[in-house]
Amino acid sequence: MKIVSMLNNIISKPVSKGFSKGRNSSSSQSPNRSVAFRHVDVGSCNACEIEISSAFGPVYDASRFGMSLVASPRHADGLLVTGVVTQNMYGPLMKTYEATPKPKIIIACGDCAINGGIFKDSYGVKGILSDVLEVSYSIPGCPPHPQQIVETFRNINR
Amino acid sequence: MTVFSFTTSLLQLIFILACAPLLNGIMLKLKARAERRVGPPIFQTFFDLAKLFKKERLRSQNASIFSALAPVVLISSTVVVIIVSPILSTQELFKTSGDLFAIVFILLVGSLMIALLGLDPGTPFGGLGSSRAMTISSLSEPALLVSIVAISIQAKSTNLSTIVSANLSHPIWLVSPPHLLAIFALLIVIFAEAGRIPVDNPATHLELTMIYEAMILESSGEDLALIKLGEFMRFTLLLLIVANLFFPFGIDTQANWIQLILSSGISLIKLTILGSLVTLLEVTQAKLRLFRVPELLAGAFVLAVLAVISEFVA
Amino acid sequence: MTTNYFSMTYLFSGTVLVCAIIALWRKDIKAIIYSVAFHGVALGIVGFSEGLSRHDLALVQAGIETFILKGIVFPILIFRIFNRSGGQRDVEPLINTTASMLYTSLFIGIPFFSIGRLPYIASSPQSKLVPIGFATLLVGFYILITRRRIISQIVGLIIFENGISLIAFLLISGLPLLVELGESLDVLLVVIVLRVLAITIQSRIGNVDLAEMKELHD
Amino acid sequence: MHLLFYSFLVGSIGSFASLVLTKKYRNKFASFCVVLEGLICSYESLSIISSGKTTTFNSNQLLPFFGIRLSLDPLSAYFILITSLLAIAVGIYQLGYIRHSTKAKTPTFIYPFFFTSMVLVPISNSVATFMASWEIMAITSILLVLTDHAKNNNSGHATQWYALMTHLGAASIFIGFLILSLGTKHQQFSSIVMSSSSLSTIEKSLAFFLLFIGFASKAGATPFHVWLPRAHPQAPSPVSAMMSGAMVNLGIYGIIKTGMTLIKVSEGWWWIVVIAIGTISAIYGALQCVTNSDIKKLLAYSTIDNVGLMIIGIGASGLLATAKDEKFALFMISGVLFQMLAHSIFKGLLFLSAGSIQYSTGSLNLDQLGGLLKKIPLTSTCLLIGAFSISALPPFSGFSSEWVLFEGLFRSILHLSGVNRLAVLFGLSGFALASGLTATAFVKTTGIGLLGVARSSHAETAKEVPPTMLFSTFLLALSCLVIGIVPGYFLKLTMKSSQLLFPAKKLSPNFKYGSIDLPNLATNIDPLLLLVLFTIALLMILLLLKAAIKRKVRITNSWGCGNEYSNSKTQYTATSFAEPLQRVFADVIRPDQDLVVSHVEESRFYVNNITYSNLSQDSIERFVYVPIKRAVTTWGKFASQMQNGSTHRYLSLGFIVLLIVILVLS
Repeated sequence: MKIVSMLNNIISKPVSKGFSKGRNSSSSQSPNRSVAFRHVDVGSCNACEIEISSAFGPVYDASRFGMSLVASPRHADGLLVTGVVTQNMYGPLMKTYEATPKPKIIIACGDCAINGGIFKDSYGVKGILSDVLEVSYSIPGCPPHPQQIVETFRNINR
Repeated sequence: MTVFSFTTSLLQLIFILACAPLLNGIMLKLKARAERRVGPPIFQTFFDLAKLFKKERLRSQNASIFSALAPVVLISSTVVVIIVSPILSTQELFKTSGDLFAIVFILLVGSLMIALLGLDPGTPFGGLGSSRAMTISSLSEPALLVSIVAISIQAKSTNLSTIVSANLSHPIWLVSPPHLLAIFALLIVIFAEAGRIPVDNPATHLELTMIYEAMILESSGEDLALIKLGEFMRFTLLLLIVANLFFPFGIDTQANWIQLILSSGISLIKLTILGSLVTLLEVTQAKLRLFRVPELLAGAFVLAVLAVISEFVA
Repeated sequence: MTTNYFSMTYLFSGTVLVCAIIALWRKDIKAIIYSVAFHGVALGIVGFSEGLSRHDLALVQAGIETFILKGIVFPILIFRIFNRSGGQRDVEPLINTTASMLYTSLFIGIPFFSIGRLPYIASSPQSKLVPIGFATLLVGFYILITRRRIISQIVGLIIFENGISLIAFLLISGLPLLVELGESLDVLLVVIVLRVLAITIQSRIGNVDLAEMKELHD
Repeated sequence: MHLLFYSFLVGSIGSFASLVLTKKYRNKFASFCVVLEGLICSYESLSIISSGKTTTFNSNQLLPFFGIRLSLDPLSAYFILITSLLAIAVGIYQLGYIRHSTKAKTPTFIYPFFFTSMVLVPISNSVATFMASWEIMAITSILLVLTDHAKNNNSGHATQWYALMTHLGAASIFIGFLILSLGTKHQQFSSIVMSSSSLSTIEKSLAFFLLFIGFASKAGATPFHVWLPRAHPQAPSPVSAMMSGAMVNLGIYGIIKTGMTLIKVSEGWWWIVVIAIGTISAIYGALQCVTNSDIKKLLAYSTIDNVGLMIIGIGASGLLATAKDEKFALFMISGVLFQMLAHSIFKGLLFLSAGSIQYSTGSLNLDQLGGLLKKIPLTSTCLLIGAFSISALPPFSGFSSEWVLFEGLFRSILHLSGVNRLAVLFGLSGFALASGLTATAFVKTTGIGLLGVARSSHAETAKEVPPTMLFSTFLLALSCLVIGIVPGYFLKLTMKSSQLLFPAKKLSPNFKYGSIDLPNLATNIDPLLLLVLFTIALLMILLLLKAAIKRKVRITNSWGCGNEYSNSKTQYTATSFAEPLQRVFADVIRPDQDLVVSHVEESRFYVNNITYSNLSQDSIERFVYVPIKRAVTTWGKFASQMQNGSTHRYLSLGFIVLLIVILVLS
């Protein structure tokens, strides 16, 4: 029974939504077909995480553009950082940054990572991401929409 | 060593080099479609590998020469096996060394190197991975060797080329229960050795459930690319060997150039079919708990023993 | 032509044994029931092909009957018991599966080398497959010994009985129809009785575990 | 033959000289003498093997009543060759080792005699001579195990076990020989062979099993192995190397000699029992090898494992011989001898490397080592080569020898029938499991011991060992490689030596460039070719990478998942590495595990400390030998109660005995 429904899945149309908007026209370099991220949660409320996992789910399926999340920063091209940088996660974040091979892309995902959001200036907060690392891309939103996340991925250039 | 056999070996090497990432891409695509995703393009693995070759290489301060050596040894041991085993043609390069036992142990060189690589940087997860990988590899050994015996009995030889040619001339052997049982046992062992789903999940991101991935957490850049490429090549090679044992038709036996070209096409088809079957299995099955893997391998062992025993019945 | 029938018999006799082993191997009860169903189907095909090759109508009939009864009816009945009893989906063997498989590999070879020595077995090619039947019987017996739940016990009984039928198909060109029918009905009766019993016990004490039934003894 | 006597003379000179010479020259001279003795012995044995002749020596003078009967044939010459090759390496090694380990004269004095007795055992040609040299070997080895007893408390205990087991074994051998001699009215081996047909089947079976048990206990086969993992690790490393590499072989020699020449075993089930014991030893040895974390203990268990493989091979060969398939019986037994050669060399190498590690770090516990490949690269490389050989990785020696064993077993399965075939099939399964477990065990040994970070200050401050020790281990490592690359030449040697057992059949090997290619085998291996292919592939890839990529490697910290506290303590240890296998085989190993969690006083939710202990003992020892020992102790206590010194009690005992005697007589 399982196999039959699975075969049916293979034949039928995928549920993924198409992106009518193409690649950002400003990019003159060759398209980036493969990019892998290590996701670092430095103090997020987990809303961003839910959106990220749905960005890799059947509907938004970021993997069709060659994006992937990997288990080790050694395998990654950059860090996908969510949340505001807390005191406790500052060290691990820097270690992860150090462990990532160059060239590195740092993406601040969600309002907390960009400007601290509602946690700004709390007692356990060290600062925002741009205080400690050089941010290459930002995905605004609290939480950001999966479509935005996928779009940011697609606009990454080398 | 003739011009033909030399070309064959070279062609086999190129064929596997080209097909290994492609097979992985096809399997990923199929898996995505089974989940009703669009999935990555089938050439995605090529893009990933090409990118990794361009990246910076990092190495741990604790690492010894193994970290540099292991990926290269993995690939070269695989290359040796590809050269000496009959994949597209049963014409052997040097009339020697296509022995199944030898093939198993040459491949073991690569596995041991990766296991040592896991222990090299002195991190907890690397050790975890190599401990688990070695456990599974040592438990799968009995099933592996006994099924090799079962496969070799009818041809009265452990030489892979001889077995394939003998099977081609006696097609009725292919559907005899011992042969099927042995192939089934061999497939289970290959799943275990290649870290596919009932044993290990290659797509996992959680360190605690990792087996194979945990050993290579520390590798980056071209090291990682080489290891991944080597792993795809080994998987493709093993699948092709099984395909040739199970369904040898199409392989060249007469040193015929046209047949050789045809053979590569047929092999690609065989590979795609087997790869799809593996994917279907991976999508429908859940990963086993680590301590239920011995049950699986013990089952494979019983099937292999049964294959050897029933070989002498009829 | 005879060789084709023989290789078919050989293949499906092998399937009978392998399905028995899979029933011992798997822990998921659904998978076990499926494998028993395949087991019955393969047994039916063996009888069918043997009957065709020997032009024995009774054997063909027995094959078809086995196919329907053991391949379809029994599994459905067991499924119904399973659905009624609810509860666990996994069996809990008394001996862990890995060890069981190793023991199986030890005892499964014995019939192959001892049965061949028996003098009264004719030297027809089919009789060489008789050890497969004996091995199936042993596996069935082993399941009977090592399983706790009633469903697995029924499975063991069916496998045991199928081993006997397989030997009968191969050796003496099948039992006379009446005997075969009677035997099958026997098992059917056992299944029904057990089913009723299982449901009754289930409703009384809420579990179908043989080990826990010891308490009923008092 | 006479050359051997000269070599004994050289050895004795060395040993007595060590008593009189000053400390400065003692070791050098003694080691020189041992090396010379080894060289002479190996020359003589090689010439005997190549000529294929048998020489004998008889003298009625040396031993009272029975005289000395010696006979040097190719088979015994092969054993002498292995022993002396190893003795040469160990002799060189001792130059550096003894200086550090002990100042005593005893080991230097005894060691040549130990070597001489090991040469004497295979050339003995009568029961009396054999038992005499066997006992000399036992006693000298016991004394050598005791060398370090002043520093080490365990060594006395180990020696007790060893002495007990070795003498029980000798007693069993002696009774077996007695049955043979009484049945045939001869005590010379060659005469026993002639008239062995006069023995009844019961006599034969009894003699065979008594002799088998005795020799198997010397070889370390389970369940007669308990002394081996105690005695071998306790001895100084050179002695362990000799014991594991050479002395164990003589047990195998005894089994071959008894089963294939003295009593021509014609009943299949004897060999099935042999295969069963071999299989159990192989699996059990390998399992214990995986779970132990003391390097020398682990090596001792792997000796049991390898002995098991050889015994499986002997059993299969015996079955083939009883099935009148002598061609493959010859192939199988030469496979066993080949495995023995490979095992002696790599086990010698591993024990000597372990000795070097102990020398430079002071510890043999894997959980205290780590990172040695960077600290002592040369010794570590030798250990690595030994580990690769024992894991049967091509192109090292273990691969070639295990290939021959596997082919032999495969042929046995093809050519045997009935229960015999089933027995060999299980032998082969045991062989496979053991080889897999061995690979795991040696990944553990090298991965935990040599890679990673040092786990203690011992390993932190390791220094490379003196050049003589290094030279000796390098010699052995090189031999591993050579035997692995050109196995054909060595297989030819073993075939020539074992030709004696099956004189009727001759294999016509075609060993071009050292590859193994037999016409009846329908397959072949050529490790040299594989190595060449591998090297070409490796160099091509390296060149390609070098040409294509021109970036430097950046050295950073290890990636510990961002953990800030990662240090040498967070690494995997040998115990944790073996934990999954230990859990899978818990029914066999039966480890003692204990987890104690203590809480802080204020709240039970805060853990104060967690103590986890994991002790894996030899379960056969625990469940077989300890009850026996307890029973014996109880008896001993009972006896000592009887002996309370009271004269009256003794007199009354005498009275009772007298009464019983009279009763019986009447």
